Amino acid sequence: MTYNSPNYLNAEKGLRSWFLTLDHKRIAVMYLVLVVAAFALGGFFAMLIRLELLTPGPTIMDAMTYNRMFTLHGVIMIFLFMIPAIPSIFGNFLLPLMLGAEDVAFPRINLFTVYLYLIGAAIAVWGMIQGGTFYTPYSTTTVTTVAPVLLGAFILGMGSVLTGLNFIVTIHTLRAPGLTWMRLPLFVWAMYATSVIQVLATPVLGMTLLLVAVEKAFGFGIFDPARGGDPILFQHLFWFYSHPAVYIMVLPAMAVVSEVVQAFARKNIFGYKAVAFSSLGIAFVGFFVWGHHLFTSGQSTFASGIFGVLSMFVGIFTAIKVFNWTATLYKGAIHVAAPFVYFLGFLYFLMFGGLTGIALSTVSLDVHWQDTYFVVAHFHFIMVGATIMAFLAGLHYWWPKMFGRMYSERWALAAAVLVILGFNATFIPQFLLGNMGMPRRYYSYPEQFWSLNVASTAGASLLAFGFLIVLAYLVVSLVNGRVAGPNPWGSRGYEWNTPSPPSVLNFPETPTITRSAHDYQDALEGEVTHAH
Amino acid sequence: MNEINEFLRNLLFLPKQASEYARSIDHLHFFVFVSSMIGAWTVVATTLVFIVRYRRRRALQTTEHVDPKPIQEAVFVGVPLALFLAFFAIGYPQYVTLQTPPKDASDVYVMAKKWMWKFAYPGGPNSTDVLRVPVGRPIRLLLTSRDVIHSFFVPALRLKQDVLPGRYTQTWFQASEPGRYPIFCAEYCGLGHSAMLGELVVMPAGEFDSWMEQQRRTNHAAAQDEQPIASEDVDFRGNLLEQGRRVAVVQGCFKCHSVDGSQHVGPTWLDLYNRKVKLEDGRSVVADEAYLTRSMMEPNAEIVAGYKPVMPTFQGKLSAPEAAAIVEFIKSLRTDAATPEPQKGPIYVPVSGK
Amino acid sequence: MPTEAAATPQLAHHFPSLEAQEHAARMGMWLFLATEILLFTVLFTAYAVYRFLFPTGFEDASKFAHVALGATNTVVLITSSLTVALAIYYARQGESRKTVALLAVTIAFGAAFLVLKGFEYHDHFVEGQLPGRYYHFEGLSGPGVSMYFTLYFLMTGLHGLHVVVGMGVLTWVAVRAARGDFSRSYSTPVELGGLYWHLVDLIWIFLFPLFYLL
Amino acid sequence: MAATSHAHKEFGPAQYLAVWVGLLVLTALTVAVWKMHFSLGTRVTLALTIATFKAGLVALFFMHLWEHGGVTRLVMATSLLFLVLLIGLVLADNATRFQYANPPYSEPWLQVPYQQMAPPMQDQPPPLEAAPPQRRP
Repeated sequence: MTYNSPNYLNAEKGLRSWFLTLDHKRIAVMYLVLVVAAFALGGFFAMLIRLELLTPGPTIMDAMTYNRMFTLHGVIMIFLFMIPAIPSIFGNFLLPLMLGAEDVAFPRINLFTVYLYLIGAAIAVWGMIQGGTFYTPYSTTTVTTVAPVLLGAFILGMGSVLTGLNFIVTIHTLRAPGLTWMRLPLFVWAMYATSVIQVLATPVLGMTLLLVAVEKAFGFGIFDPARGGDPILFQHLFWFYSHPAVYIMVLPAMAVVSEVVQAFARKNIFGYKAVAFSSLGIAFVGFFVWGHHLFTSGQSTFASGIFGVLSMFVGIFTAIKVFNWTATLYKGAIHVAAPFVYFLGFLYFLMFGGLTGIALSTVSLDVHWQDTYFVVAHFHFIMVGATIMAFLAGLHYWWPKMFGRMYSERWALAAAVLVILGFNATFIPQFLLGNMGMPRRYYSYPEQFWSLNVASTAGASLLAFGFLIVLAYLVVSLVNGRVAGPNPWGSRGYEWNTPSPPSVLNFPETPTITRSAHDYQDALEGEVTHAH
Repeated sequence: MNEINEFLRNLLFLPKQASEYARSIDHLHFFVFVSSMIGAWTVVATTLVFIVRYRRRRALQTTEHVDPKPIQEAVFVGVPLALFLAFFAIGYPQYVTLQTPPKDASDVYVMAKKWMWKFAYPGGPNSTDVLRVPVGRPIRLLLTSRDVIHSFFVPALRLKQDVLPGRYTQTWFQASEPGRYPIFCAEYCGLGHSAMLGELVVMPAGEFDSWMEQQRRTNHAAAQDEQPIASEDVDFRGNLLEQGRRVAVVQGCFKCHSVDGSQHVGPTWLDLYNRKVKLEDGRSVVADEAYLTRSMMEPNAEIVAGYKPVMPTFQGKLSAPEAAAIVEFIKSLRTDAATPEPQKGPIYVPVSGK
Repeated sequence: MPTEAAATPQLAHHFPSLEAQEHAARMGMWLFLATEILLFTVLFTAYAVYRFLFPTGFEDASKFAHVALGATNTVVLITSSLTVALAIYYARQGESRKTVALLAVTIAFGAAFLVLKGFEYHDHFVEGQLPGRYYHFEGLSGPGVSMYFTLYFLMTGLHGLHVVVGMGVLTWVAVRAARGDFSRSYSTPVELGGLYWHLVDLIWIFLFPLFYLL
Repeated sequence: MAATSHAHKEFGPAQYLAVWVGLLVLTALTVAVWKMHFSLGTRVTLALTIATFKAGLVALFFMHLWEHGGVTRLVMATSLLFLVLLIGLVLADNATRFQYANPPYSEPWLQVPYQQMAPPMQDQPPPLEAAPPQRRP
């Protein structure tokens, strides 16, 4: 196939052509820059936290600064990195390419979300310079300013809702002829499930945050125990969003690796329907389990039982995926490149993180672990371990798609190993700290926790170093990387049917889909690859 | 069995088990840990075998189309689900146990505030940051907070309960190993969160009894464990009954209520506690703490048969501790002199065997 | 198809047909309405919890609600829903003048609703029937009473805000209709604006019994 | 409507007017029920049932769910499901909680007034601004 139109990167010049673009690919690139910057910022705060915890007493900052640091780290990483990262970058870039469409359904709304992200980020970060925890009544009685953080989170949530809404409509209405639901790439299925959660859960958080703000500003007493309010109600509402939000962060990761594993094993997924529908299953059942965060809060024994047993079912959907990804390797043709190494990292971390999650929702065990470093380690296994590994897998896999250049494979493999080792060194000690009973958000700690904290900080340095290497060789590759060609991996995902980088309008004419994605059964005429 | 227990406990860095409950929690923990690890490492090993066995041999290699059999997917779902539900089936009854204090447990009130723990024994002493309990007896904790949410956490007991402002939560334990164990606050509560440390001291029962006895006898400053706090109202703490009598005098309760069984404007207080009282509207209630306090706050809601609704409300005139003190005083007014001061201290039912 | 696309300036380049575009827009609007429903869900949950915890407090407090005004407002909103539904109908028939007139009536009903609500708010302010710490009504005290007014003001306030936004949206739609932007083949904005207005009505249908009649 | 590009059956002014009359009747009915002083449970049930019917009329006819169906119905049903879910599970918690973990003075679990639980120590929980549990005469 030949394309006459220029690629999206140099079709137009000048900053204006970027800031006002309606092209989903350019919006994705803008998000890439913003989200990576947010990640660097959040990572910087993480390192400061780890440094502070190097010794039992005060190390480099006072308690107030430490409070700000962990709030900054948490809010930046979740709202500015985890939630937007994969949907806003890869989702934006790839959905239309995978669906055979020219753009997402609402390009203007898409651009609008970028600005919501910027505004929300600015307000939230500014507010968090004096931030605190969200939990009432702490958040409504603390002297520090919480309102800007709440407002910032509200705006970011709005962006998240609009992105999800846009994706759902796109998937429903802009599929190319022949692209039936059962031929959709698994990436699209998982994005669809993610979007459903974003649309249905985020408003609950938005309203809850507004109520806290109203409470703080006017003292209406809706969560205020002194006026008959119920602080546990706040926790219910908070977790009604925040538990599904975990799936907003991890489903896109599953989306990415479902593509990566098929491309690098050159094999169709084992159990397409199981993987596709388990995404929807996670999205649905994920809404029924929020109460497992409240086992020690004063929630009733009865409610804890309901939430406890339902939590066991949500783990099943992840288990199905893990087994099916593993089985996909069977009789494949596996090429161990950097994205595949990250896929393995993802698979293992998701499995161990997920199993510790099941352990945590085992009601009586949670009583010991709730609000300890075990929980911290668990969700970092899911978020850093699974989501960031998948993000890196996707970034390496689609880097040539987005920019037309190859990075240095040797550096990439070295960095991948470093990141995975550093990750383990950081968070395995935190599981043990949790077992010992070290609570979260501790500024200082008794001496029995010292050695494991030192190990964790050492691991974090390794991890940070690994990320810096990744950033360095990727940036370098933009300048002098080898030109990748349209399909360097020999992948049969739909998105590789376009040139790399794609042209402005994606396809010269609406394509007609005649085969499933990642069908490697027969040799195709004219198929070439540069890899391996 | 004990060796395995100790080995796994040390492997997982778990603290000493200070109660039978903690032991049973750990056993579930070990089961979850071992079964999860077997499952996870099986998957890891499988992937590694596949990677070596099915490595790519040439570029653009084609592969066979493999679809799952229904039985395979059923196994993928069934095996983990059975295991997870087993976790729940073991774990939930343990949680129910933790949430349901036994009837014979003795109460200790726990009050959290930024950033300290206060413990109070009914009719007995108070202490700050140090909770003393006897070994082998069930202790129920009733927890409340003065400011924000805290969380009472004793790793050695595998026990944690959030402490809410303006209301009460409960939990209980029965320590089996004498010793000193740290208490942490597990819910972020401000700058001093990580300094909000306490200590649980589990004492042999006899030692505890004599300690309690000594605390009761020695009044005032000595009642305060460790550092006494100047602002403490030692008078009130010293003798609840005396406080109750004094409040009753000041508030003029005796203008209408007698303490010797004689008739007056209102019912006598003698033997009132726990008596079945017939009400004006035909119902009858037991005059427990609830009823007594209600009668002070909403006197006309439940009028005793044969009396007129003339009592004013004491809502706002009596503080919560004053009302509680009056109730304690009423409870002490009993003709069966066997236990003239029933609420002098916690009543412990010794547990046999320990 | 391409010829039809060229003939309709409203069709964006990435949609195959105007019909597909309308379908997408309608679905987007419905998803947005879903987020609105979940936004209010939080408040309905808070209402359910506190009503459950303080049944007598809520019952007593609701006796001070102005049922007559509330019922009138219900009729006003229901009628405005009718007019907006008719506006959509005539927009599809290409009868722009009727559309504009009906939208104007709808907006007027919205304004009437706000005025009546304003009277209610005024009375509650004068009496001191206010949320949380501002509550100083002499005639009624007890647990949960101020919580009733907290929720009353939060929920009707947020609903009132939606009425204002809805009036803005309908004004914009009416202006476009008057300009002649809509025709038999293209009247999506009228329909979407109407959907939003109906949702506002839908929420009020529940607020009315919850605060006035229980 | 043959004139439009819509293939489906559409409603006209007559049907809309009928729906409007139905809504007015139901409004009158709900006010009438309120005046009849049933027990609280009956009133709640009736009022919510009537409101649900009214909402159904608006959603089905004014909002065109009757004609469009498909995805839009699914969206509506899903959001309503989550509404019920959130309210239901939170209420289930409040209803079965350790009674003193609910707000003080809350009913009908008010068996022992809140003060009674006050521990015999000087530091009391913050005083409640929620006024005394007095009923108006």
